[in-house]
Amino acid sequence: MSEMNYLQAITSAMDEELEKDENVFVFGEDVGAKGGVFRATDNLYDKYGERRIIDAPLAESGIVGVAIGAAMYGLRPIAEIQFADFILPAVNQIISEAAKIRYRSNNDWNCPITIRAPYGGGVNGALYHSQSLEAVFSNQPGLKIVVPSSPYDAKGLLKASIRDNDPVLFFEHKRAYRLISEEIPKEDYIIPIGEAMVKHTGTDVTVITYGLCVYQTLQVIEKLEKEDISVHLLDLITVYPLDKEGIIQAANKTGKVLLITEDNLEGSIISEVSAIIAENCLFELDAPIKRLAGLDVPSMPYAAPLEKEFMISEDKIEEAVRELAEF
Amino acid sequence: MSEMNYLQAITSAMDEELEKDENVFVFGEDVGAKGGVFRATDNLYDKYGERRIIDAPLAESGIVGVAIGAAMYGLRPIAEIQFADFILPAVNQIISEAAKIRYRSNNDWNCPITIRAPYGGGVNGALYHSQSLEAVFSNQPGLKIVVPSSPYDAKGLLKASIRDNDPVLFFEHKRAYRLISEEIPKEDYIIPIGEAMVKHTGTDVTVITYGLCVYQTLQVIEKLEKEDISVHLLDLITVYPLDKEGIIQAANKTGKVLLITEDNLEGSIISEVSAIIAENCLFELDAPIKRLAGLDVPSMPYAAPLEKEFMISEDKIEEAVRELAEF
Amino acid sequence: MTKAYHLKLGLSDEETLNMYRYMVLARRLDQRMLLLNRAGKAPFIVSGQGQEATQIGAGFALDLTQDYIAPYYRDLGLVLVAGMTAKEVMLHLFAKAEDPNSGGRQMAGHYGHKEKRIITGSSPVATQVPHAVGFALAAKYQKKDFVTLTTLGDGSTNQGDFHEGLNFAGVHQLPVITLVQNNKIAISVPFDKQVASKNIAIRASSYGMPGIEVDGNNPLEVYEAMKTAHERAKNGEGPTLIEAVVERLSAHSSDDNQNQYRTEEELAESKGRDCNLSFRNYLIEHELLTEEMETEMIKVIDKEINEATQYAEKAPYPHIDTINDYVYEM
Amino acid sequence: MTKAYHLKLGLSDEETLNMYRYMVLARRLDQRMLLLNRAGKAPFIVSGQGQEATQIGAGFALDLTQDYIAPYYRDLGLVLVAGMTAKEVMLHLFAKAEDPNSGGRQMAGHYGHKEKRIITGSSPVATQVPHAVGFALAAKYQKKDFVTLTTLGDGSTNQGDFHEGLNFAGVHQLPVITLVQNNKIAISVPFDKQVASKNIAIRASSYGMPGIEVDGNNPLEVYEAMKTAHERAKNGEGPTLIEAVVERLSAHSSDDNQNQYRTEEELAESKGRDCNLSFRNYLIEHELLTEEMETEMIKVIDKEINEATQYAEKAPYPHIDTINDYVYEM
Ligand SMILES: Cc1ncc(C[n+]2csc(CCOP(=O)(O)OP(=O)(O)O)c2C)c(N)n1
Ligand SMILES: Cc1ncc(C[n+]2csc(CCOP(=O)(O)OP(=O)(O)O)c2C)c(N)n1
Ligand SMILES: [Mg+2]
Ligand SMILES: [Mg+2]
Repeated sequence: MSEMNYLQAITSAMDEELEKDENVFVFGEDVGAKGGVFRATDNLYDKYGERRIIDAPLAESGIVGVAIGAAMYGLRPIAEIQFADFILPAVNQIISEAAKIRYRSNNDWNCPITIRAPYGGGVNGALYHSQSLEAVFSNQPGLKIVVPSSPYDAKGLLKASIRDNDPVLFFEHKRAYRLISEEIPKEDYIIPIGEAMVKHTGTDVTVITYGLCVYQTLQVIEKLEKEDISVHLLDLITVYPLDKEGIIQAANKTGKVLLITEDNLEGSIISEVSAIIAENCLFELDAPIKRLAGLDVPSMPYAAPLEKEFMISEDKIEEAVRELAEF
Repeated sequence: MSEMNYLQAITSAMDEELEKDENVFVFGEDVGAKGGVFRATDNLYDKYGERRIIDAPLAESGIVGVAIGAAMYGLRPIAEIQFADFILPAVNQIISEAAKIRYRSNNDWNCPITIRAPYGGGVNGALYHSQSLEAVFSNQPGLKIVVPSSPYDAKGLLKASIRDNDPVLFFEHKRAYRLISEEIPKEDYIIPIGEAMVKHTGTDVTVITYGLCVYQTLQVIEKLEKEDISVHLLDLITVYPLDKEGIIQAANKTGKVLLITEDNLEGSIISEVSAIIAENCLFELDAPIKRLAGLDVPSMPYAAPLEKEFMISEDKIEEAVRELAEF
Repeated sequence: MTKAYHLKLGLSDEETLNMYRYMVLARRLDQRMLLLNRAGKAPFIVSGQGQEATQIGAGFALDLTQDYIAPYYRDLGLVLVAGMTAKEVMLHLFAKAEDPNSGGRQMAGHYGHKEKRIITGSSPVATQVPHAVGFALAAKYQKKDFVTLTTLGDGSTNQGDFHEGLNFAGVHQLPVITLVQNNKIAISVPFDKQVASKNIAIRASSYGMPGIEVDGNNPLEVYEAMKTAHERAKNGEGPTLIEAVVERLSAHSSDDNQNQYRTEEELAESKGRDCNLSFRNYLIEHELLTEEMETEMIKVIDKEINEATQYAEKAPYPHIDTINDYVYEM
Repeated sequence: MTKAYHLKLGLSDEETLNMYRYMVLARRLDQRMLLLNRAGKAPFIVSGQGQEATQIGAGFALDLTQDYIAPYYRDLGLVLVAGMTAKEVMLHLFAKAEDPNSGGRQMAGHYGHKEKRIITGSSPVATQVPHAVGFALAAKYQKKDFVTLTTLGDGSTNQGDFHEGLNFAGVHQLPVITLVQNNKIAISVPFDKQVASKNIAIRASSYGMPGIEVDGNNPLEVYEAMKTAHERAKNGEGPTLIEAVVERLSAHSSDDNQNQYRTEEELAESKGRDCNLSFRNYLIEHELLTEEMETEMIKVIDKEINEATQYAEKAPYPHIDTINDYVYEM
């Protein structure tokens, strides 16, 4: 075991997969000598050289498109998008191509690409370095979207993504990079894509969320436990396609459901979660399904007080849980 | 009054706005001499000339980006995307730019662009000429997304969109173009963006949907009325941002809700509709919120039996309404 | 008498005749598909008539034992050379279960066949350009010497993906050939309203690679340029952009009517440059082809097309129970 | 003695000195912002040091009574010429309510000011290129003779939007000038790993417009190329692409450390080409500037910067109640 933060866990997942499989390579802007703007590829260039750690020209559609080609051939590209906000020029390659290659060729071709993208706010990133973009892709069968909430999960999920034979979008929360640390086993392990995970068992209120919000909720749970408010916490992990069974079970567990996302509310991942619950758990519910989310403004502004106003916080979570508990 | 189909209603809305406002122009692939691949701009080139009906090079991000520039200056571009499927290369311009221009400039600039795009299936269009793409954009504050279901609405909504001072995505169902006709008044009228509309009042089951599915549901309603199954039908019209009040009222009206979209189920517009209802109407509901949607496959295949299997049909709607009515 | 062009290029008489056979096969197959469309038996076809010389000349320059192609929708001629059969094309046209391109899932003209190294394609134009570059990157990565060919239309070179893909190929000097089939129109929009540069070949200078313009009505000229590009690619000398100027003899697709936007003169002129006719003349002139040989050739081809049509028409559609298959690995 | 370069260009001594004043203002404002960042008072700054000559030379060639600019994040010098004040820049840096660029909503370097015809910009690079082309289309549409200038970095010319925007400008011969500030690096990726063409100017040939490479360290050379392009645009002769080769004297941004990827020699060489120093020498040589004049100039500038800083630091943030404003028209 060794202590790693979320960022180090990601670097080490790539390092080990690069070591293990000659077909794995890293491809993105500034991933080489600089080691990535967040240093996620730190030292990999020195270790694996420019053949396998490739600095890409500034062209996201090209990065994803070239990686798709290499993946169809049989390589296993890890494409890095510098900020999730800049994945948008690559949407056509992701949705029209990566997502549809297996289906359109009736299983003749496939596309084992992993696209990593740092997302999320609370980092003074303003409108274009703070967004949660997962909802843009969460209506596209053929894609898998993974958002880890802890270093342990991040490492196991990134390895699973790289080994997956289908395209995976892997969103990493920027604030989590250095905020969250934990012990990580030395042995190789993966965490399966597609399965939500109960991160805390409880009886009063069910919280379903993903990404940084899982960490934030865990802090709140600790506090509320002292007051005998018992929270059941489901980490979605894979936000598309969702783990329906896991969601239904978690909702039924307490009958009071709080859904949380840092994304804008309308049309977010938690809307689908709510719809699944409303379709399947109606008679188990003791309270309306509550949603806590970012504001419906284009993204969080730069000015510190406004960013704070937008972001999910432990205070906001605590208040929402209390309200539900008292319902 | 004169009888018009959905396509003609759209042409005539553009014609009248071009006539009325010198700043309105049409910009897209093959919109000129050819009059558009669906003939939506039929005769406009002859009438207004190449200054105002501009054939664009084959480059969607360029089309939208150039139109955004012209709109910021003060013109009112109607950009045509040949098939909604081909809007994807323009996602960055739409989401990063059009949607955020007013907000990021604190109201200094704005972007009055209308983007028309034919969507939907049942036209032998296979994976890339059949998609419903509205969900890709339905998490982006700053955008408005309109999907008309009838010629009358199409005309009034397109005029409202062109006059709107914010960006509007206007999705037109390809199968509706020549399928649906009705009487249209000669006088100028608009239909407000942002308001859902009750298209039929009823007491047993509430159907909430949009686009071609509204037409299909109306056929079913006629049939079921003879059997005394009374359906309340809400046409969302603006699928982003949604008319929350209208949805809550319609759901409460009967307590049994069927949501329909031709799009893939997971992460679709009706997921958000369901979440709104689950948040606000829980104690008025007599049955779980039911969803009827396209399959969660990348898009409808070409082979006729498979396309049919994917598409929403009157039979499928009828069955779902009956199930709910009997619940 | 000077040596005939094809001999100078190292093409035997037999190979040259075989080129023509493919051009006739592509033309007649295309014509049959149009007929089937007009008869209401196939909802859609996109024709390659007028572009056979380019496609087949290009295909002949490839090493079909290892090269990859990322074609576009008009590339019937190219995929035939790559090994697709008339039967497979017809199964694709009719969207039947046995269609090797897509199992009946994609519209006609959306090729893909892994065994024959035809990379699966989609409808949005130019997305295949970065894919082909990705294959070329894989070749360099694995130190293999296969070459990847991608094709697209003139209008499609305006897409960002063309620019981004070719720039990457240029920076890394990858073994990829980009063949633009410039038929001087994109649906209804003529070249001068579509492309700001004087031709397509000059765009190569933006990407640090040679750009060659050739007469795409002459399969030998295309073959020659392709051979040079192929050599360069194999020798690690990097990518090439080839522009073949061709004719679009038919409407954009079966949904289009080109009288809406092209004059009769223009259409007649275009017809006058039919590559199949000029290459036929070349073969007759060089005594590679006689009328009798051609009659026999057509007979064999038509038999193949007839059998393919009959087989594919009768073949079953994919079963509706398969609709959910292969969204992900199963 | 031959006529001095600036006089040949029709620039008076006073105008030329004013250019320098702007260069000094931009440099010192930039330096102050970096200091404020290092002092923990501003979370982010993106520096334009080394690119002042280009930005200010370009700005001087515009008709500021009517032309539009779509700048990029390093364009402090350009927006100053366009009329933004040091105070406004500082209000933007500190994200205060009064910031005319965004009301405190956008990160530093994201300019926009309608009154001064500065088009609002975002972070994703190159999106402003089609916007500028759209403004130029509007000029032609309304038969007005304003010119639109857009700028971007060398790496950003690899984006699809650069290609698509410039192609449209070329097809319609629109009055738009695209000025690429080539500092030979994009964050850490050097030109040769980034851009496949030998320079940026040559990319103009893809778009049917002239492409001019100039020494971006000399504001007069930039001014000259811009003036020619501006004339062309106004006369309906269409767009121009200008490549100004410049230096990036500082790290990419306050979040970057360029020692990770640039050698000391490289950095020293770059510093040796500091445009402010060379232009200062020019002015001294031509007796437009003395040490005393410069001391006085700096005093005035620093006073302006100090006042701007003090004002902006004290100014209020936007109120949290405004966070929902202006998503749509209110
Ligand atoms: C991204 C995208 N936009 C629009 C279309 C619709 N479309 C299909 S083919 C075509 C014209 C293509 O012209 P060109 O590239 O010259 O090829 P050609 O058809 O002439 O061979 C268009 C606009 C598309 N397929 N993809
Ligand atoms: C679409 C997009 N991708 C990535 C980024 C992150 N990024 C910001 S600036 C930059 C480098 C730009 O280089 P260049 O165009 O040469 O301009 P310079 O910064 O050197 O002036 C990158 C990669 C971005 N802003 N937008
Ligand atoms: Mg063409
Ligand atoms: Mg640069």
